[in-house]
Amino acid sequence: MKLDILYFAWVRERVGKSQEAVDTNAKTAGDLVDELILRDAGYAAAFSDLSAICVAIDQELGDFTTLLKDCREVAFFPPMTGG
Amino acid sequence: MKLDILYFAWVRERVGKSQEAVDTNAKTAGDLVDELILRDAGYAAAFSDLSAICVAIDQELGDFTTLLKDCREVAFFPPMTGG
Amino acid sequence: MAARVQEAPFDFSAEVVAFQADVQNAGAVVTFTGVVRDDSGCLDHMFIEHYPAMTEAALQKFALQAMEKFGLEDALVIHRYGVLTPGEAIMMVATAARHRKDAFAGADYLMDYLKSRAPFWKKEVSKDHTEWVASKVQDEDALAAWSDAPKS
Amino acid sequence: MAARVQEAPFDFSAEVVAFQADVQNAGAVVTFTGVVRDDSGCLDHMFIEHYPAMTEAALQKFALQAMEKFGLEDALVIHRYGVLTPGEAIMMVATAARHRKDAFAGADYLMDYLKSRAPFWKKEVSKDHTEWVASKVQDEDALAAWSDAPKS
Repeated sequence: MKLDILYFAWVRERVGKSQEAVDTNAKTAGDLVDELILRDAGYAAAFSDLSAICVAIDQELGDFTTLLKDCREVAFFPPMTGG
Repeated sequence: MKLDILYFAWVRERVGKSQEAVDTNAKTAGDLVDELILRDAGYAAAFSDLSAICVAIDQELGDFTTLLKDCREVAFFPPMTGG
Repeated sequence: MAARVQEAPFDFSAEVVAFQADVQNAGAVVTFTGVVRDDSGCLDHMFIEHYPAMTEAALQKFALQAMEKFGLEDALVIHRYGVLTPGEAIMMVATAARHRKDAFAGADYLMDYLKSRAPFWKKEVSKDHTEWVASKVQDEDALAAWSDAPKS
Repeated sequence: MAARVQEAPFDFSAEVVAFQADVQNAGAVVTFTGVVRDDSGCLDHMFIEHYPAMTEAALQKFALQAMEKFGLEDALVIHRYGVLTPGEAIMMVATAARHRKDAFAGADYLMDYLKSRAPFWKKEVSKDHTEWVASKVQDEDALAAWSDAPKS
Protein backbone atom coordinates (compact mmCIF):
# COMPACT_ATOMS: atom_id res chain seq x y z
CA MET A 1 0.00 0.00 0.00
CA LYS A 2 1.38 3.38 -1.03
CA LEU A 3 0.66 6.34 1.19
CA ASP A 4 1.98 9.76 2.11
CA ILE A 5 3.23 10.49 5.60
CA LEU A 6 3.18 14.08 6.91
CA TYR A 7 5.03 15.38 9.95
CA PHE A 8 4.35 18.63 11.79
CA ALA A 9 6.03 20.82 14.42
CA TRP A 10 8.74 19.10 16.50
CA VAL A 11 7.88 15.69 15.03
CA ARG A 12 8.79 17.16 11.64
CA GLU A 13 11.99 18.65 13.04
CA ARG A 14 13.12 15.37 14.62
CA VAL A 15 12.25 13.25 11.59
CA GLY A 16 14.02 15.84 9.43
CA LYS A 17 11.37 16.14 6.73
CA SER A 18 7.81 17.37 6.40
CA GLN A 19 6.53 14.71 4.05
CA GLU A 20 7.43 11.41 2.40
CA ALA A 21 5.83 8.70 0.27
CA VAL A 22 6.10 5.12 1.53
CA ASP A 23 5.10 1.64 0.42
CA THR A 24 4.05 -0.30 3.49
CA ASN A 25 2.17 -3.34 4.72
CA ALA A 26 1.37 -1.71 8.10
CA LYS A 27 -2.17 -2.49 9.25
CA THR A 28 -2.40 0.35 11.78
CA ALA A 29 -0.77 3.72 12.44
CA GLY A 30 1.10 2.00 15.27
CA ASP A 31 2.51 -0.63 12.88
CA LEU A 32 3.64 2.17 10.59
CA VAL A 33 5.50 3.85 13.47
CA ASP A 34 7.21 0.52 14.30
CA GLU A 35 8.47 0.34 10.70
CA LEU A 36 9.72 3.94 10.75
CA ILE A 37 11.57 3.59 14.04
CA LEU A 38 13.74 0.83 12.53
CA ARG A 39 15.01 3.20 9.85
CA ASP A 40 17.15 5.68 11.82
CA ALA A 41 17.66 7.60 15.05
CA GLY A 42 15.63 10.62 13.91
CA TYR A 43 12.45 8.55 13.69
CA ALA A 44 13.30 6.83 16.98
CA ALA A 45 13.71 10.24 18.67
CA ALA A 46 10.51 11.58 17.13
CA PHE A 47 8.47 8.57 18.24
CA SER A 48 10.13 7.83 21.58
CA ASP A 49 7.00 8.83 23.54
CA LEU A 50 3.83 7.97 21.65
CA SER A 51 1.65 9.50 24.38
CA ALA A 52 2.98 12.88 23.19
CA ILE A 53 1.99 12.30 19.56
CA CYS A 54 -1.32 12.57 17.72
CA VAL A 55 -2.36 10.85 14.50
CA ALA A 56 -4.60 11.90 11.65
CA ILE A 57 -5.64 9.45 8.95
CA ASP A 58 -6.87 11.06 5.74
CA GLN A 59 -7.20 14.34 7.68
CA GLU A 60 -9.36 12.85 10.42
CA LEU A 61 -8.07 12.51 13.98
CA GLY A 62 -7.46 8.87 14.95
CA ASP A 63 -5.02 6.99 17.14
CA PHE A 64 -2.28 4.36 16.84
CA THR A 65 -4.79 1.52 16.62
CA THR A 66 -6.73 3.07 13.73
CA LEU A 67 -6.66 0.83 10.63
CA LEU A 68 -4.90 2.21 7.58
CA LYS A 69 -6.97 0.22 5.08
CA ASP A 70 -7.52 2.27 1.88
CA CYS A 71 -6.03 5.38 3.42
CA ARG A 72 -3.91 7.80 1.38
CA GLU A 73 -2.38 10.09 3.96
CA VAL A 74 -1.18 9.64 7.55
CA ALA A 75 0.01 12.60 9.64
CA PHE A 76 1.93 12.59 12.92
CA PHE A 77 2.17 15.67 15.15
CA PRO A 78 2.31 16.87 18.75
CA PRO A 79 -0.90 17.90 20.56
CA MET A 80 -2.40 20.87 18.75
CA THR A 81 -2.04 24.39 20.12
CA GLY A 82 -4.45 26.57 18.17
CA GLY A 83 -6.44 29.54 19.37
CA MET B 1 -36.60 64.90 57.72
CA LYS B 2 -36.65 66.30 54.19
CA LEU B 3 -35.80 63.98 51.33
CA ASP B 4 -36.33 63.49 47.62
CA ILE B 5 -38.21 60.49 46.31
CA LEU B 6 -37.55 59.29 42.77
CA TYR B 7 -39.72 56.87 40.77
CA PHE B 8 -38.70 54.95 37.65
CA ALA B 9 -40.35 52.93 34.88
CA TRP B 10 -43.88 51.67 35.66
CA VAL B 11 -43.62 52.80 39.28
CA ARG B 12 -43.15 56.33 37.93
CA GLU B 13 -46.09 55.87 35.54
CA ARG B 14 -48.43 54.63 38.27
CA VAL B 15 -47.41 57.28 40.78
CA GLY B 16 -47.75 59.88 38.03
CA LYS B 17 -44.50 61.75 38.67
CA SER B 18 -40.79 61.08 38.44
CA GLN B 19 -39.71 62.97 41.54
CA GLU B 20 -41.00 64.77 44.61
CA ALA B 21 -39.69 66.34 47.83
CA VAL B 22 -41.26 65.16 51.09
CA ASP B 23 -40.97 65.90 54.76
CA THR B 24 -41.34 62.64 56.64
CA ASN B 25 -40.77 60.90 59.96
CA ALA B 26 -40.46 57.47 58.31
CA LYS B 27 -37.70 55.37 59.86
CA THR B 28 -37.40 52.90 56.99
CA ALA B 29 -38.18 52.77 53.27
CA GLY B 30 -41.13 50.53 54.22
CA ASP B 31 -42.50 53.20 56.57
CA LEU B 32 -42.20 55.74 53.78
CA VAL B 33 -44.22 53.52 51.45
CA ASP B 34 -46.92 53.16 54.13
CA GLU B 35 -47.18 56.96 54.28
CA LEU B 36 -47.36 57.31 50.50
CA ILE B 37 -50.07 54.66 50.08
CA LEU B 38 -52.42 56.67 52.29
CA ARG B 39 -52.25 59.62 49.90
CA ASP B 40 -54.05 58.34 46.81
CA ALA B 41 -54.86 55.41 44.57
CA GLY B 42 -51.86 55.98 42.29
CA TYR B 43 -49.42 55.25 45.09
CA ALA B 44 -51.56 52.33 46.25
CA ALA B 45 -51.45 50.87 42.73
CA ALA B 46 -47.71 51.46 42.38
CA PHE B 47 -46.93 49.79 45.72
CA SER B 48 -49.57 47.05 45.71
CA ASP B 49 -46.93 44.31 45.40
CA LEU B 50 -43.73 45.23 47.20
CA SER B 51 -42.00 42.03 46.06
CA ALA B 52 -42.00 43.57 42.57
CA ILE B 53 -40.28 46.78 43.70
CA CYS B 54 -36.65 47.61 44.46
CA VAL B 55 -35.31 50.40 46.65
CA ALA B 56 -32.19 52.53 46.45
CA ILE B 57 -31.18 54.80 49.32
CA ASP B 58 -28.78 57.56 48.35
CA GLN B 59 -28.09 55.65 45.13
CA GLU B 60 -27.21 52.38 46.86
CA LEU B 61 -29.44 49.34 46.55
CA GLY B 62 -31.22 48.55 49.82
CA ASP B 63 -34.60 47.10 50.83
CA PHE B 64 -37.75 48.11 52.66
CA THR B 65 -36.14 47.61 56.08
CA THR B 66 -33.16 49.87 55.32
CA LEU B 67 -33.02 52.81 57.72
CA LEU B 68 -33.47 56.25 56.19
CA LYS B 69 -31.44 58.07 58.87
CA ASP B 70 -29.48 60.98 57.31
CA CYS B 71 -30.46 59.97 53.81
CA ARG B 72 -31.24 62.54 51.12
CA GLU B 73 -32.70 60.51 48.28
CA VAL B 74 -34.88 57.39 48.11
CA ALA B 75 -35.73 55.75 44.79
CA PHE B 76 -38.38 53.12 43.99
CA PHE B 77 -38.37 51.10 40.79
CA PRO B 78 -39.13 47.68 39.28
CA PRO B 79 -36.37 45.06 38.97
CA MET B 80 -33.69 46.40 36.65
CA THR B 81 -33.44 45.22 33.06
CA GLY B 82 -30.10 46.46 31.76
CA GLY B 83 -27.74 44.80 29.31
CA MET C 1 -11.11 50.91 33.03
CA ALA C 2 -13.90 53.00 31.59
CA ALA C 3 -17.68 52.97 32.10
CA ARG C 4 -19.92 55.33 30.15
CA VAL C 5 -23.63 56.01 29.93
CA GLN C 6 -24.78 57.88 26.86
CA GLU C 7 -27.80 58.53 24.67
CA ALA C 8 -25.86 58.66 21.39
CA PRO C 9 -24.83 55.56 19.44
CA PHE C 10 -21.27 54.32 19.97
CA ASP C 11 -18.82 53.19 17.30
CA PHE C 12 -18.13 49.58 18.25
CA SER C 13 -15.12 49.23 15.92
CA ALA C 14 -13.43 52.38 17.13
CA GLU C 15 -14.09 51.49 20.77
CA VAL C 16 -12.56 48.02 20.44
CA VAL C 17 -9.55 49.25 18.48
CA ALA C 18 -8.84 51.90 21.14
CA PHE C 19 -9.43 49.38 23.92
CA GLN C 20 -7.00 46.86 22.41
CA ALA C 21 -4.37 49.50 21.69
CA ASP C 22 -4.33 50.52 25.36
CA VAL C 23 -3.83 47.01 26.70
CA GLN C 24 -0.20 46.03 27.04
CA ASN C 25 0.02 42.30 27.51
CA ALA C 26 -3.38 40.72 27.09
CA GLY C 27 -3.52 37.46 25.16
CA ALA C 28 -7.30 37.48 25.11
CA VAL C 29 -9.94 40.10 24.36
CA VAL C 30 -13.65 39.33 24.62
CA THR C 31 -16.44 41.67 23.57
CA PHE C 32 -20.18 41.47 24.02
CA THR C 33 -22.71 43.62 22.15
CA GLY C 34 -26.39 43.73 23.04
CA VAL C 35 -28.69 44.57 20.15
CA VAL C 36 -32.39 45.54 20.03
CA ARG C 37 -34.24 42.45 18.84
CA ASP C 38 -37.66 42.46 17.25
CA ASP C 39 -39.17 39.07 18.03
CA SER C 40 -42.78 39.98 17.29
CA GLY C 41 -41.94 41.65 13.98
CA CYS C 42 -43.87 44.77 14.99
CA LEU C 43 -41.56 46.53 17.45
CA ASP C 44 -41.35 50.22 16.64
CA HIS C 45 -38.65 51.08 19.16
CA MET C 46 -37.27 50.39 22.60
CA PHE C 47 -37.14 53.12 25.22
CA ILE C 48 -34.47 52.79 27.91
CA GLU C 49 -34.87 54.78 31.10
CA HIS C 50 -32.10 55.02 33.68
CA TYR C 51 -31.24 56.61 37.05
CA PRO C 52 -28.65 59.24 36.09
CA ALA C 53 -27.26 59.87 39.58
CA MET C 54 -26.64 56.16 40.10
CA THR C 55 -25.94 54.59 36.72
CA GLU C 56 -22.35 55.46 35.88
CA ALA C 57 -21.18 54.73 39.44
CA ALA C 58 -22.89 51.32 39.29
CA LEU C 59 -21.25 50.46 35.95
CA GLN C 60 -17.86 51.49 37.28
CA LYS C 61 -18.32 49.43 40.42
CA PHE C 62 -19.23 46.30 38.44
CA ALA C 63 -16.33 46.78 36.00
CA LEU C 64 -13.87 47.13 38.90
CA GLN C 65 -15.37 44.07 40.59
CA ALA C 66 -14.89 42.05 37.39
CA MET C 67 -11.30 43.26 36.98
CA GLU C 68 -10.42 42.26 40.51
CA LYS C 69 -12.25 38.93 40.52
CA PHE C 70 -10.72 37.69 37.25
CA GLY C 71 -7.43 39.59 37.25
CA LEU C 72 -8.38 41.42 34.06
CA GLU C 73 -5.91 43.75 32.38
CA ASP C 74 -8.73 46.11 31.46
CA ALA C 75 -12.50 46.40 31.13
CA LEU C 76 -14.86 48.69 29.25
CA VAL C 77 -18.63 49.19 29.58
CA ILE C 78 -20.78 51.46 27.43
CA HIS C 79 -24.56 51.53 27.93
CA ARG C 80 -27.07 53.67 26.07
CA TYR C 81 -30.44 55.06 27.11
CA GLY C 82 -33.31 56.76 25.28
CA VAL C 83 -34.96 55.62 22.06
CA LEU C 84 -33.37 52.72 20.16
CA THR C 85 -34.69 50.99 17.05
CA PRO C 86 -34.41 47.28 16.12
CA GLY C 87 -30.87 46.35 15.10
CA GLU C 88 -29.27 49.18 17.08
CA ALA C 89 -26.62 48.33 19.67
CA ILE C 90 -27.86 48.94 23.23
CA MET C 91 -24.57 48.36 25.02
CA MET C 92 -21.18 46.77 24.84
CA VAL C 93 -18.65 45.27 27.18
CA ALA C 94 -14.99 44.48 26.48
CA THR C 95 -12.57 42.58 28.70
CA ALA C 96 -8.85 41.94 28.27
CA ALA C 97 -6.93 39.28 30.18
CA ARG C 98 -3.72 37.34 29.86
CA HIS C 99 -5.73 34.14 29.50
CA ARG C 100 -8.84 33.31 27.58
CA LYS C 101 -10.96 31.84 30.36
CA ASP C 102 -10.62 34.97 32.50
CA ALA C 103 -11.57 37.26 29.61
CA PHE C 104 -14.70 35.15 28.94
CA ALA C 105 -15.67 34.84 32.60
CA GLY C 106 -15.08 38.55 33.23
CA ALA C 107 -17.38 39.57 30.37
CA ASP C 108 -20.06 37.05 31.36
CA TYR C 109 -19.93 38.17 35.01
CA LEU C 110 -20.12 41.83 34.05
CA MET C 111 -23.15 41.13 31.86
CA ASP C 112 -24.93 39.28 34.67
CA TYR C 113 -24.49 42.34 36.90
CA LEU C 114 -25.56 44.79 34.20
CA LYS C 115 -28.70 42.75 33.47
CA SER C 116 -30.04 42.74 37.02
CA ARG C 117 -28.19 45.36 39.07
CA ALA C 118 -27.59 48.35 36.80
CA PRO C 119 -30.46 50.88 37.02
CA PHE C 120 -31.87 50.61 33.51
CA TRP C 121 -35.44 49.80 32.52
CA LYS C 122 -36.52 48.81 29.03
CA LYS C 123 -39.88 49.54 27.48
CA GLU C 124 -40.95 47.97 24.20
CA VAL C 125 -43.11 50.24 22.08
CA SER C 126 -45.09 48.70 19.21
CA LYS C 127 -47.75 50.38 17.08
CA ASP C 128 -50.64 49.26 19.28
CA HIS C 129 -48.92 48.06 22.43
CA THR C 130 -46.45 49.32 25.02
CA GLU C 131 -44.84 47.14 27.66
CA TRP C 132 -42.07 47.36 30.24
CA VAL C 133 -39.72 44.41 29.80
CA ALA C 134 -40.00 42.11 32.82
CA SER C 135 -36.89 40.88 34.58
CA LYS C 136 -36.21 37.18 34.16
CA VAL C 137 -35.81 34.57 36.87
CA GLN C 138 -32.88 33.18 34.84
CA ASP C 139 -31.08 36.51 35.14
CA GLU C 140 -31.28 36.38 38.93
CA ASP C 141 -30.18 32.74 38.86
CA ALA C 142 -27.19 33.59 36.65
CA LEU C 143 -26.17 36.33 39.05
CA ALA C 144 -26.62 34.11 42.10
CA ALA C 145 -24.29 31.52 40.55
CA TRP C 146 -21.29 33.80 41.09
CA SER C 147 -19.94 33.20 44.58
CA ASP C 148 -19.71 36.90 45.43
CA ALA C 149 -23.23 37.75 44.34
CA PRO C 150 -25.47 39.51 46.86
CA LYS C 151 -28.76 37.78 47.62
CA SER C 152 -31.72 39.36 45.92
CA MET D 1 -21.12 30.60 8.80
CA ALA D 2 -17.57 31.25 7.66
CA ALA D 3 -14.23 29.72 8.63
CA ARG D 4 -10.99 31.02 7.12
CA VAL D 5 -7.31 30.19 7.46
CA GLN D 6 -4.92 32.87 6.24
CA GLU D 7 -1.38 34.14 6.60
CA ALA D 8 -2.29 37.83 6.22
CA PRO D 9 -3.59 39.96 9.10
CA PHE D 10 -7.36 40.42 9.31
CA ASP D 11 -9.24 43.63 10.00
CA PHE D 12 -11.13 42.85 13.20
CA SER D 13 -13.39 45.92 12.95
CA ALA D 14 -14.40 45.28 9.37
CA GLU D 15 -14.99 41.59 10.08
CA VAL D 16 -17.28 42.28 13.04
CA VAL D 17 -19.20 45.01 11.24
CA ALA D 18 -19.83 42.68 8.29
CA PHE D 19 -20.72 39.81 10.62
CA GLN D 20 -23.26 41.90 12.53
CA ALA D 21 -24.76 43.35 9.36
CA ASP D 22 -25.49 39.85 8.07
CA VAL D 23 -27.29 38.65 11.19
CA GLN D 24 -31.01 39.34 11.15
CA ASN D 25 -32.35 38.89 14.65
CA ALA D 26 -29.52 38.35 17.11
CA GLY D 27 -29.80 40.13 20.42
CA ALA D 28 -26.28 39.14 21.41
CA VAL D 29 -22.92 39.15 19.64
CA VAL D 30 -19.77 37.87 21.34
CA THR D 31 -16.26 38.13 19.90
CA PHE D 32 -12.97 36.67 21.03
CA THR D 33 -9.56 37.79 19.80
CA GLY D 34 -6.35 35.92 20.56
CA VAL D 35 -3.24 38.10 20.61
CA VAL D 36 0.49 37.20 20.67
CA ARG D 37 1.65 37.79 24.24
CA ASP D 38 5.25 38.40 25.26
CA ASP D 39 5.49 37.19 28.85
CA SER D 40 9.28 36.93 28.98
CA GLY D 41 9.82 40.35 27.45
CA CYS D 42 12.21 38.91 24.87
CA LEU D 43 9.95 37.19 22.37
CA ASP D 44 10.95 38.08 18.83
CA HIS D 45 8.06 36.39 17.09
CA MET D 46 5.69 33.45 17.07
CA PHE D 47 5.64 31.00 14.19
CA ILE D 48 2.38 29.14 13.58
CA GLU D 49 2.47 25.98 11.51
CA HIS D 50 -0.68 24.24 10.31
CA TYR D 51 -1.93 21.27 8.27
CA PRO D 52 -3.35 22.91 5.15
CA ALA D 53 -5.35 19.94 3.87
CA MET D 54 -7.09 19.58 7.23
CA THR D 55 -7.32 23.01 8.84
CA GLU D 56 -10.18 24.81 7.15
CA ALA D 57 -12.39 21.71 7.22
CA ALA D 58 -11.71 21.36 10.95
CA LEU D 59 -12.62 25.01 11.65
CA GLN D 60 -15.82 24.67 9.64
CA LYS D 61 -16.76 21.51 11.48
CA PHE D 62 -16.28 23.13 14.89
CA ALA D 63 -18.20 26.27 13.88
CA LEU D 64 -21.14 24.17 12.65
CA GLN D 65 -21.03 22.09 15.84
CA ALA D 66 -21.19 25.28 17.93
CA MET D 67 -24.08 26.68 15.86
CA GLU D 68 -26.09 23.52 16.28
CA LYS D 69 -25.32 22.95 19.96
CA PHE D 70 -26.23 26.50 21.03
CA GLY D 71 -28.75 27.44 18.35
CA LEU D 72 -26.54 30.27 17.12
CA GLU D 73 -27.75 32.59 14.39
CA ASP D 74 -24.24 32.73 12.93
CA ALA D 75 -20.59 32.00 13.68
CA LEU D 76 -17.28 33.18 12.25
CA VAL D 77 -13.73 31.84 12.73
CA ILE D 78 -10.55 33.35 11.31
CA HIS D 79 -7.17 31.82 12.19
CA ARG D 80 -3.77 32.96 10.95
CA TYR D 81 -0.53 31.04 10.41
CA GLY D 82 3.08 32.02 9.70
CA VAL D 83 5.14 34.67 11.49
CA LEU D 84 3.35 36.90 14.03
CA THR D 85 4.90 39.50 16.30
CA PRO D 86 3.86 40.43 19.86
CA GLY D 87 0.59 42.36 19.92
CA GLU D 88 -0.62 40.92 16.61
CA ALA D 89 -3.99 39.16 16.51
CA ILE D 90 -3.63 35.41 15.93
CA MET D 91 -7.26 34.58 15.46
CA MET D 92 -10.81 35.67 16.13
CA VAL D 93 -14.18 34.11 16.72
CA ALA D 94 -17.59 35.77 16.57
CA THR D 95 -20.93 34.29 17.57
CA ALA D 96 -24.43 35.71 17.26
CA ALA D 97 -27.44 34.39 19.13
CA ARG D 98 -30.88 35.53 20.20
CA HIS D 99 -29.82 35.29 23.82
CA ARG D 100 -26.65 36.28 25.60
CA LYS D 101 -25.82 32.99 27.34
CA ASP D 102 -25.85 31.08 24.05
CA ALA D 103 -23.57 33.61 22.35
CA PHE D 104 -21.08 33.37 25.24
CA ALA D 105 -21.23 29.59 25.50
CA GLY D 106 -20.91 29.20 21.72
CA ALA D 107 -17.75 31.31 21.59
CA ASP D 108 -16.23 29.60 24.63
CA TYR D 109 -17.00 26.14 23.20
CA LEU D 110 -15.55 27.05 19.81
CA MET D 111 -12.36 28.32 21.48
CA ASP D 112 -11.98 25.10 23.46
CA TYR D 113 -12.11 23.12 20.22
CA LEU D 114 -9.74 25.44 18.38
CA LYS D 115 -7.20 25.25 21.23
CA SER D 116 -6.92 21.47 21.27
CA ARG D 117 -8.43 20.05 18.10
CA ALA D 118 -7.55 22.43 15.26
CA PRO D 119 -4.26 21.45 13.57
CA PHE D 120 -2.10 24.44 14.51
CA TRP D 121 1.24 24.40 16.31
CA LYS D 122 2.87 27.46 17.84
CA LYS D 123 6.60 28.03 18.17
CA GLU D 124 7.99 30.89 20.24
CA VAL D 125 11.18 32.36 18.80
CA SER D 126 13.32 34.56 21.07
CA LYS D 127 16.80 35.90 20.34
CA ASP D 128 18.58 32.97 21.97
CA HIS D 129 15.85 30.42 22.40
CA THR D 130 13.24 28.61 20.32
CA GLU D 131 10.47 26.49 21.76
CA TRP D 132 7.31 24.76 20.62
CA VAL D 133 4.42 25.79 22.87
CA ALA D 134 3.25 22.79 24.89
CA SER D 135 -0.42 21.92 25.10
CA LYS D 136 -1.97 22.48 28.51
CA VAL D 137 -3.80 19.96 30.66
CA GLN D 138 -6.36 22.69 31.40
CA ASP D 139 -7.17 22.93 27.70
CA GLU D 140 -8.01 19.23 27.56
CA ASP D 141 -10.02 19.55 30.77
CA ALA D 142 -11.96 22.50 29.36
CA LEU D 143 -12.79 20.50 26.24
CA ALA D 144 -13.77 17.42 28.23
CA ALA D 145 -16.24 19.53 30.25
CA TRP D 146 -18.54 19.86 27.20
CA SER D 147 -20.85 16.86 27.13
CA ASP D 148 -20.27 16.14 23.44
CA ALA D 149 -16.48 16.26 23.66
CA PRO D 150 -14.54 13.27 22.35
CA LYS D 151 -12.18 11.62 24.78
CA SER D 152 -8.56 12.50 24.20
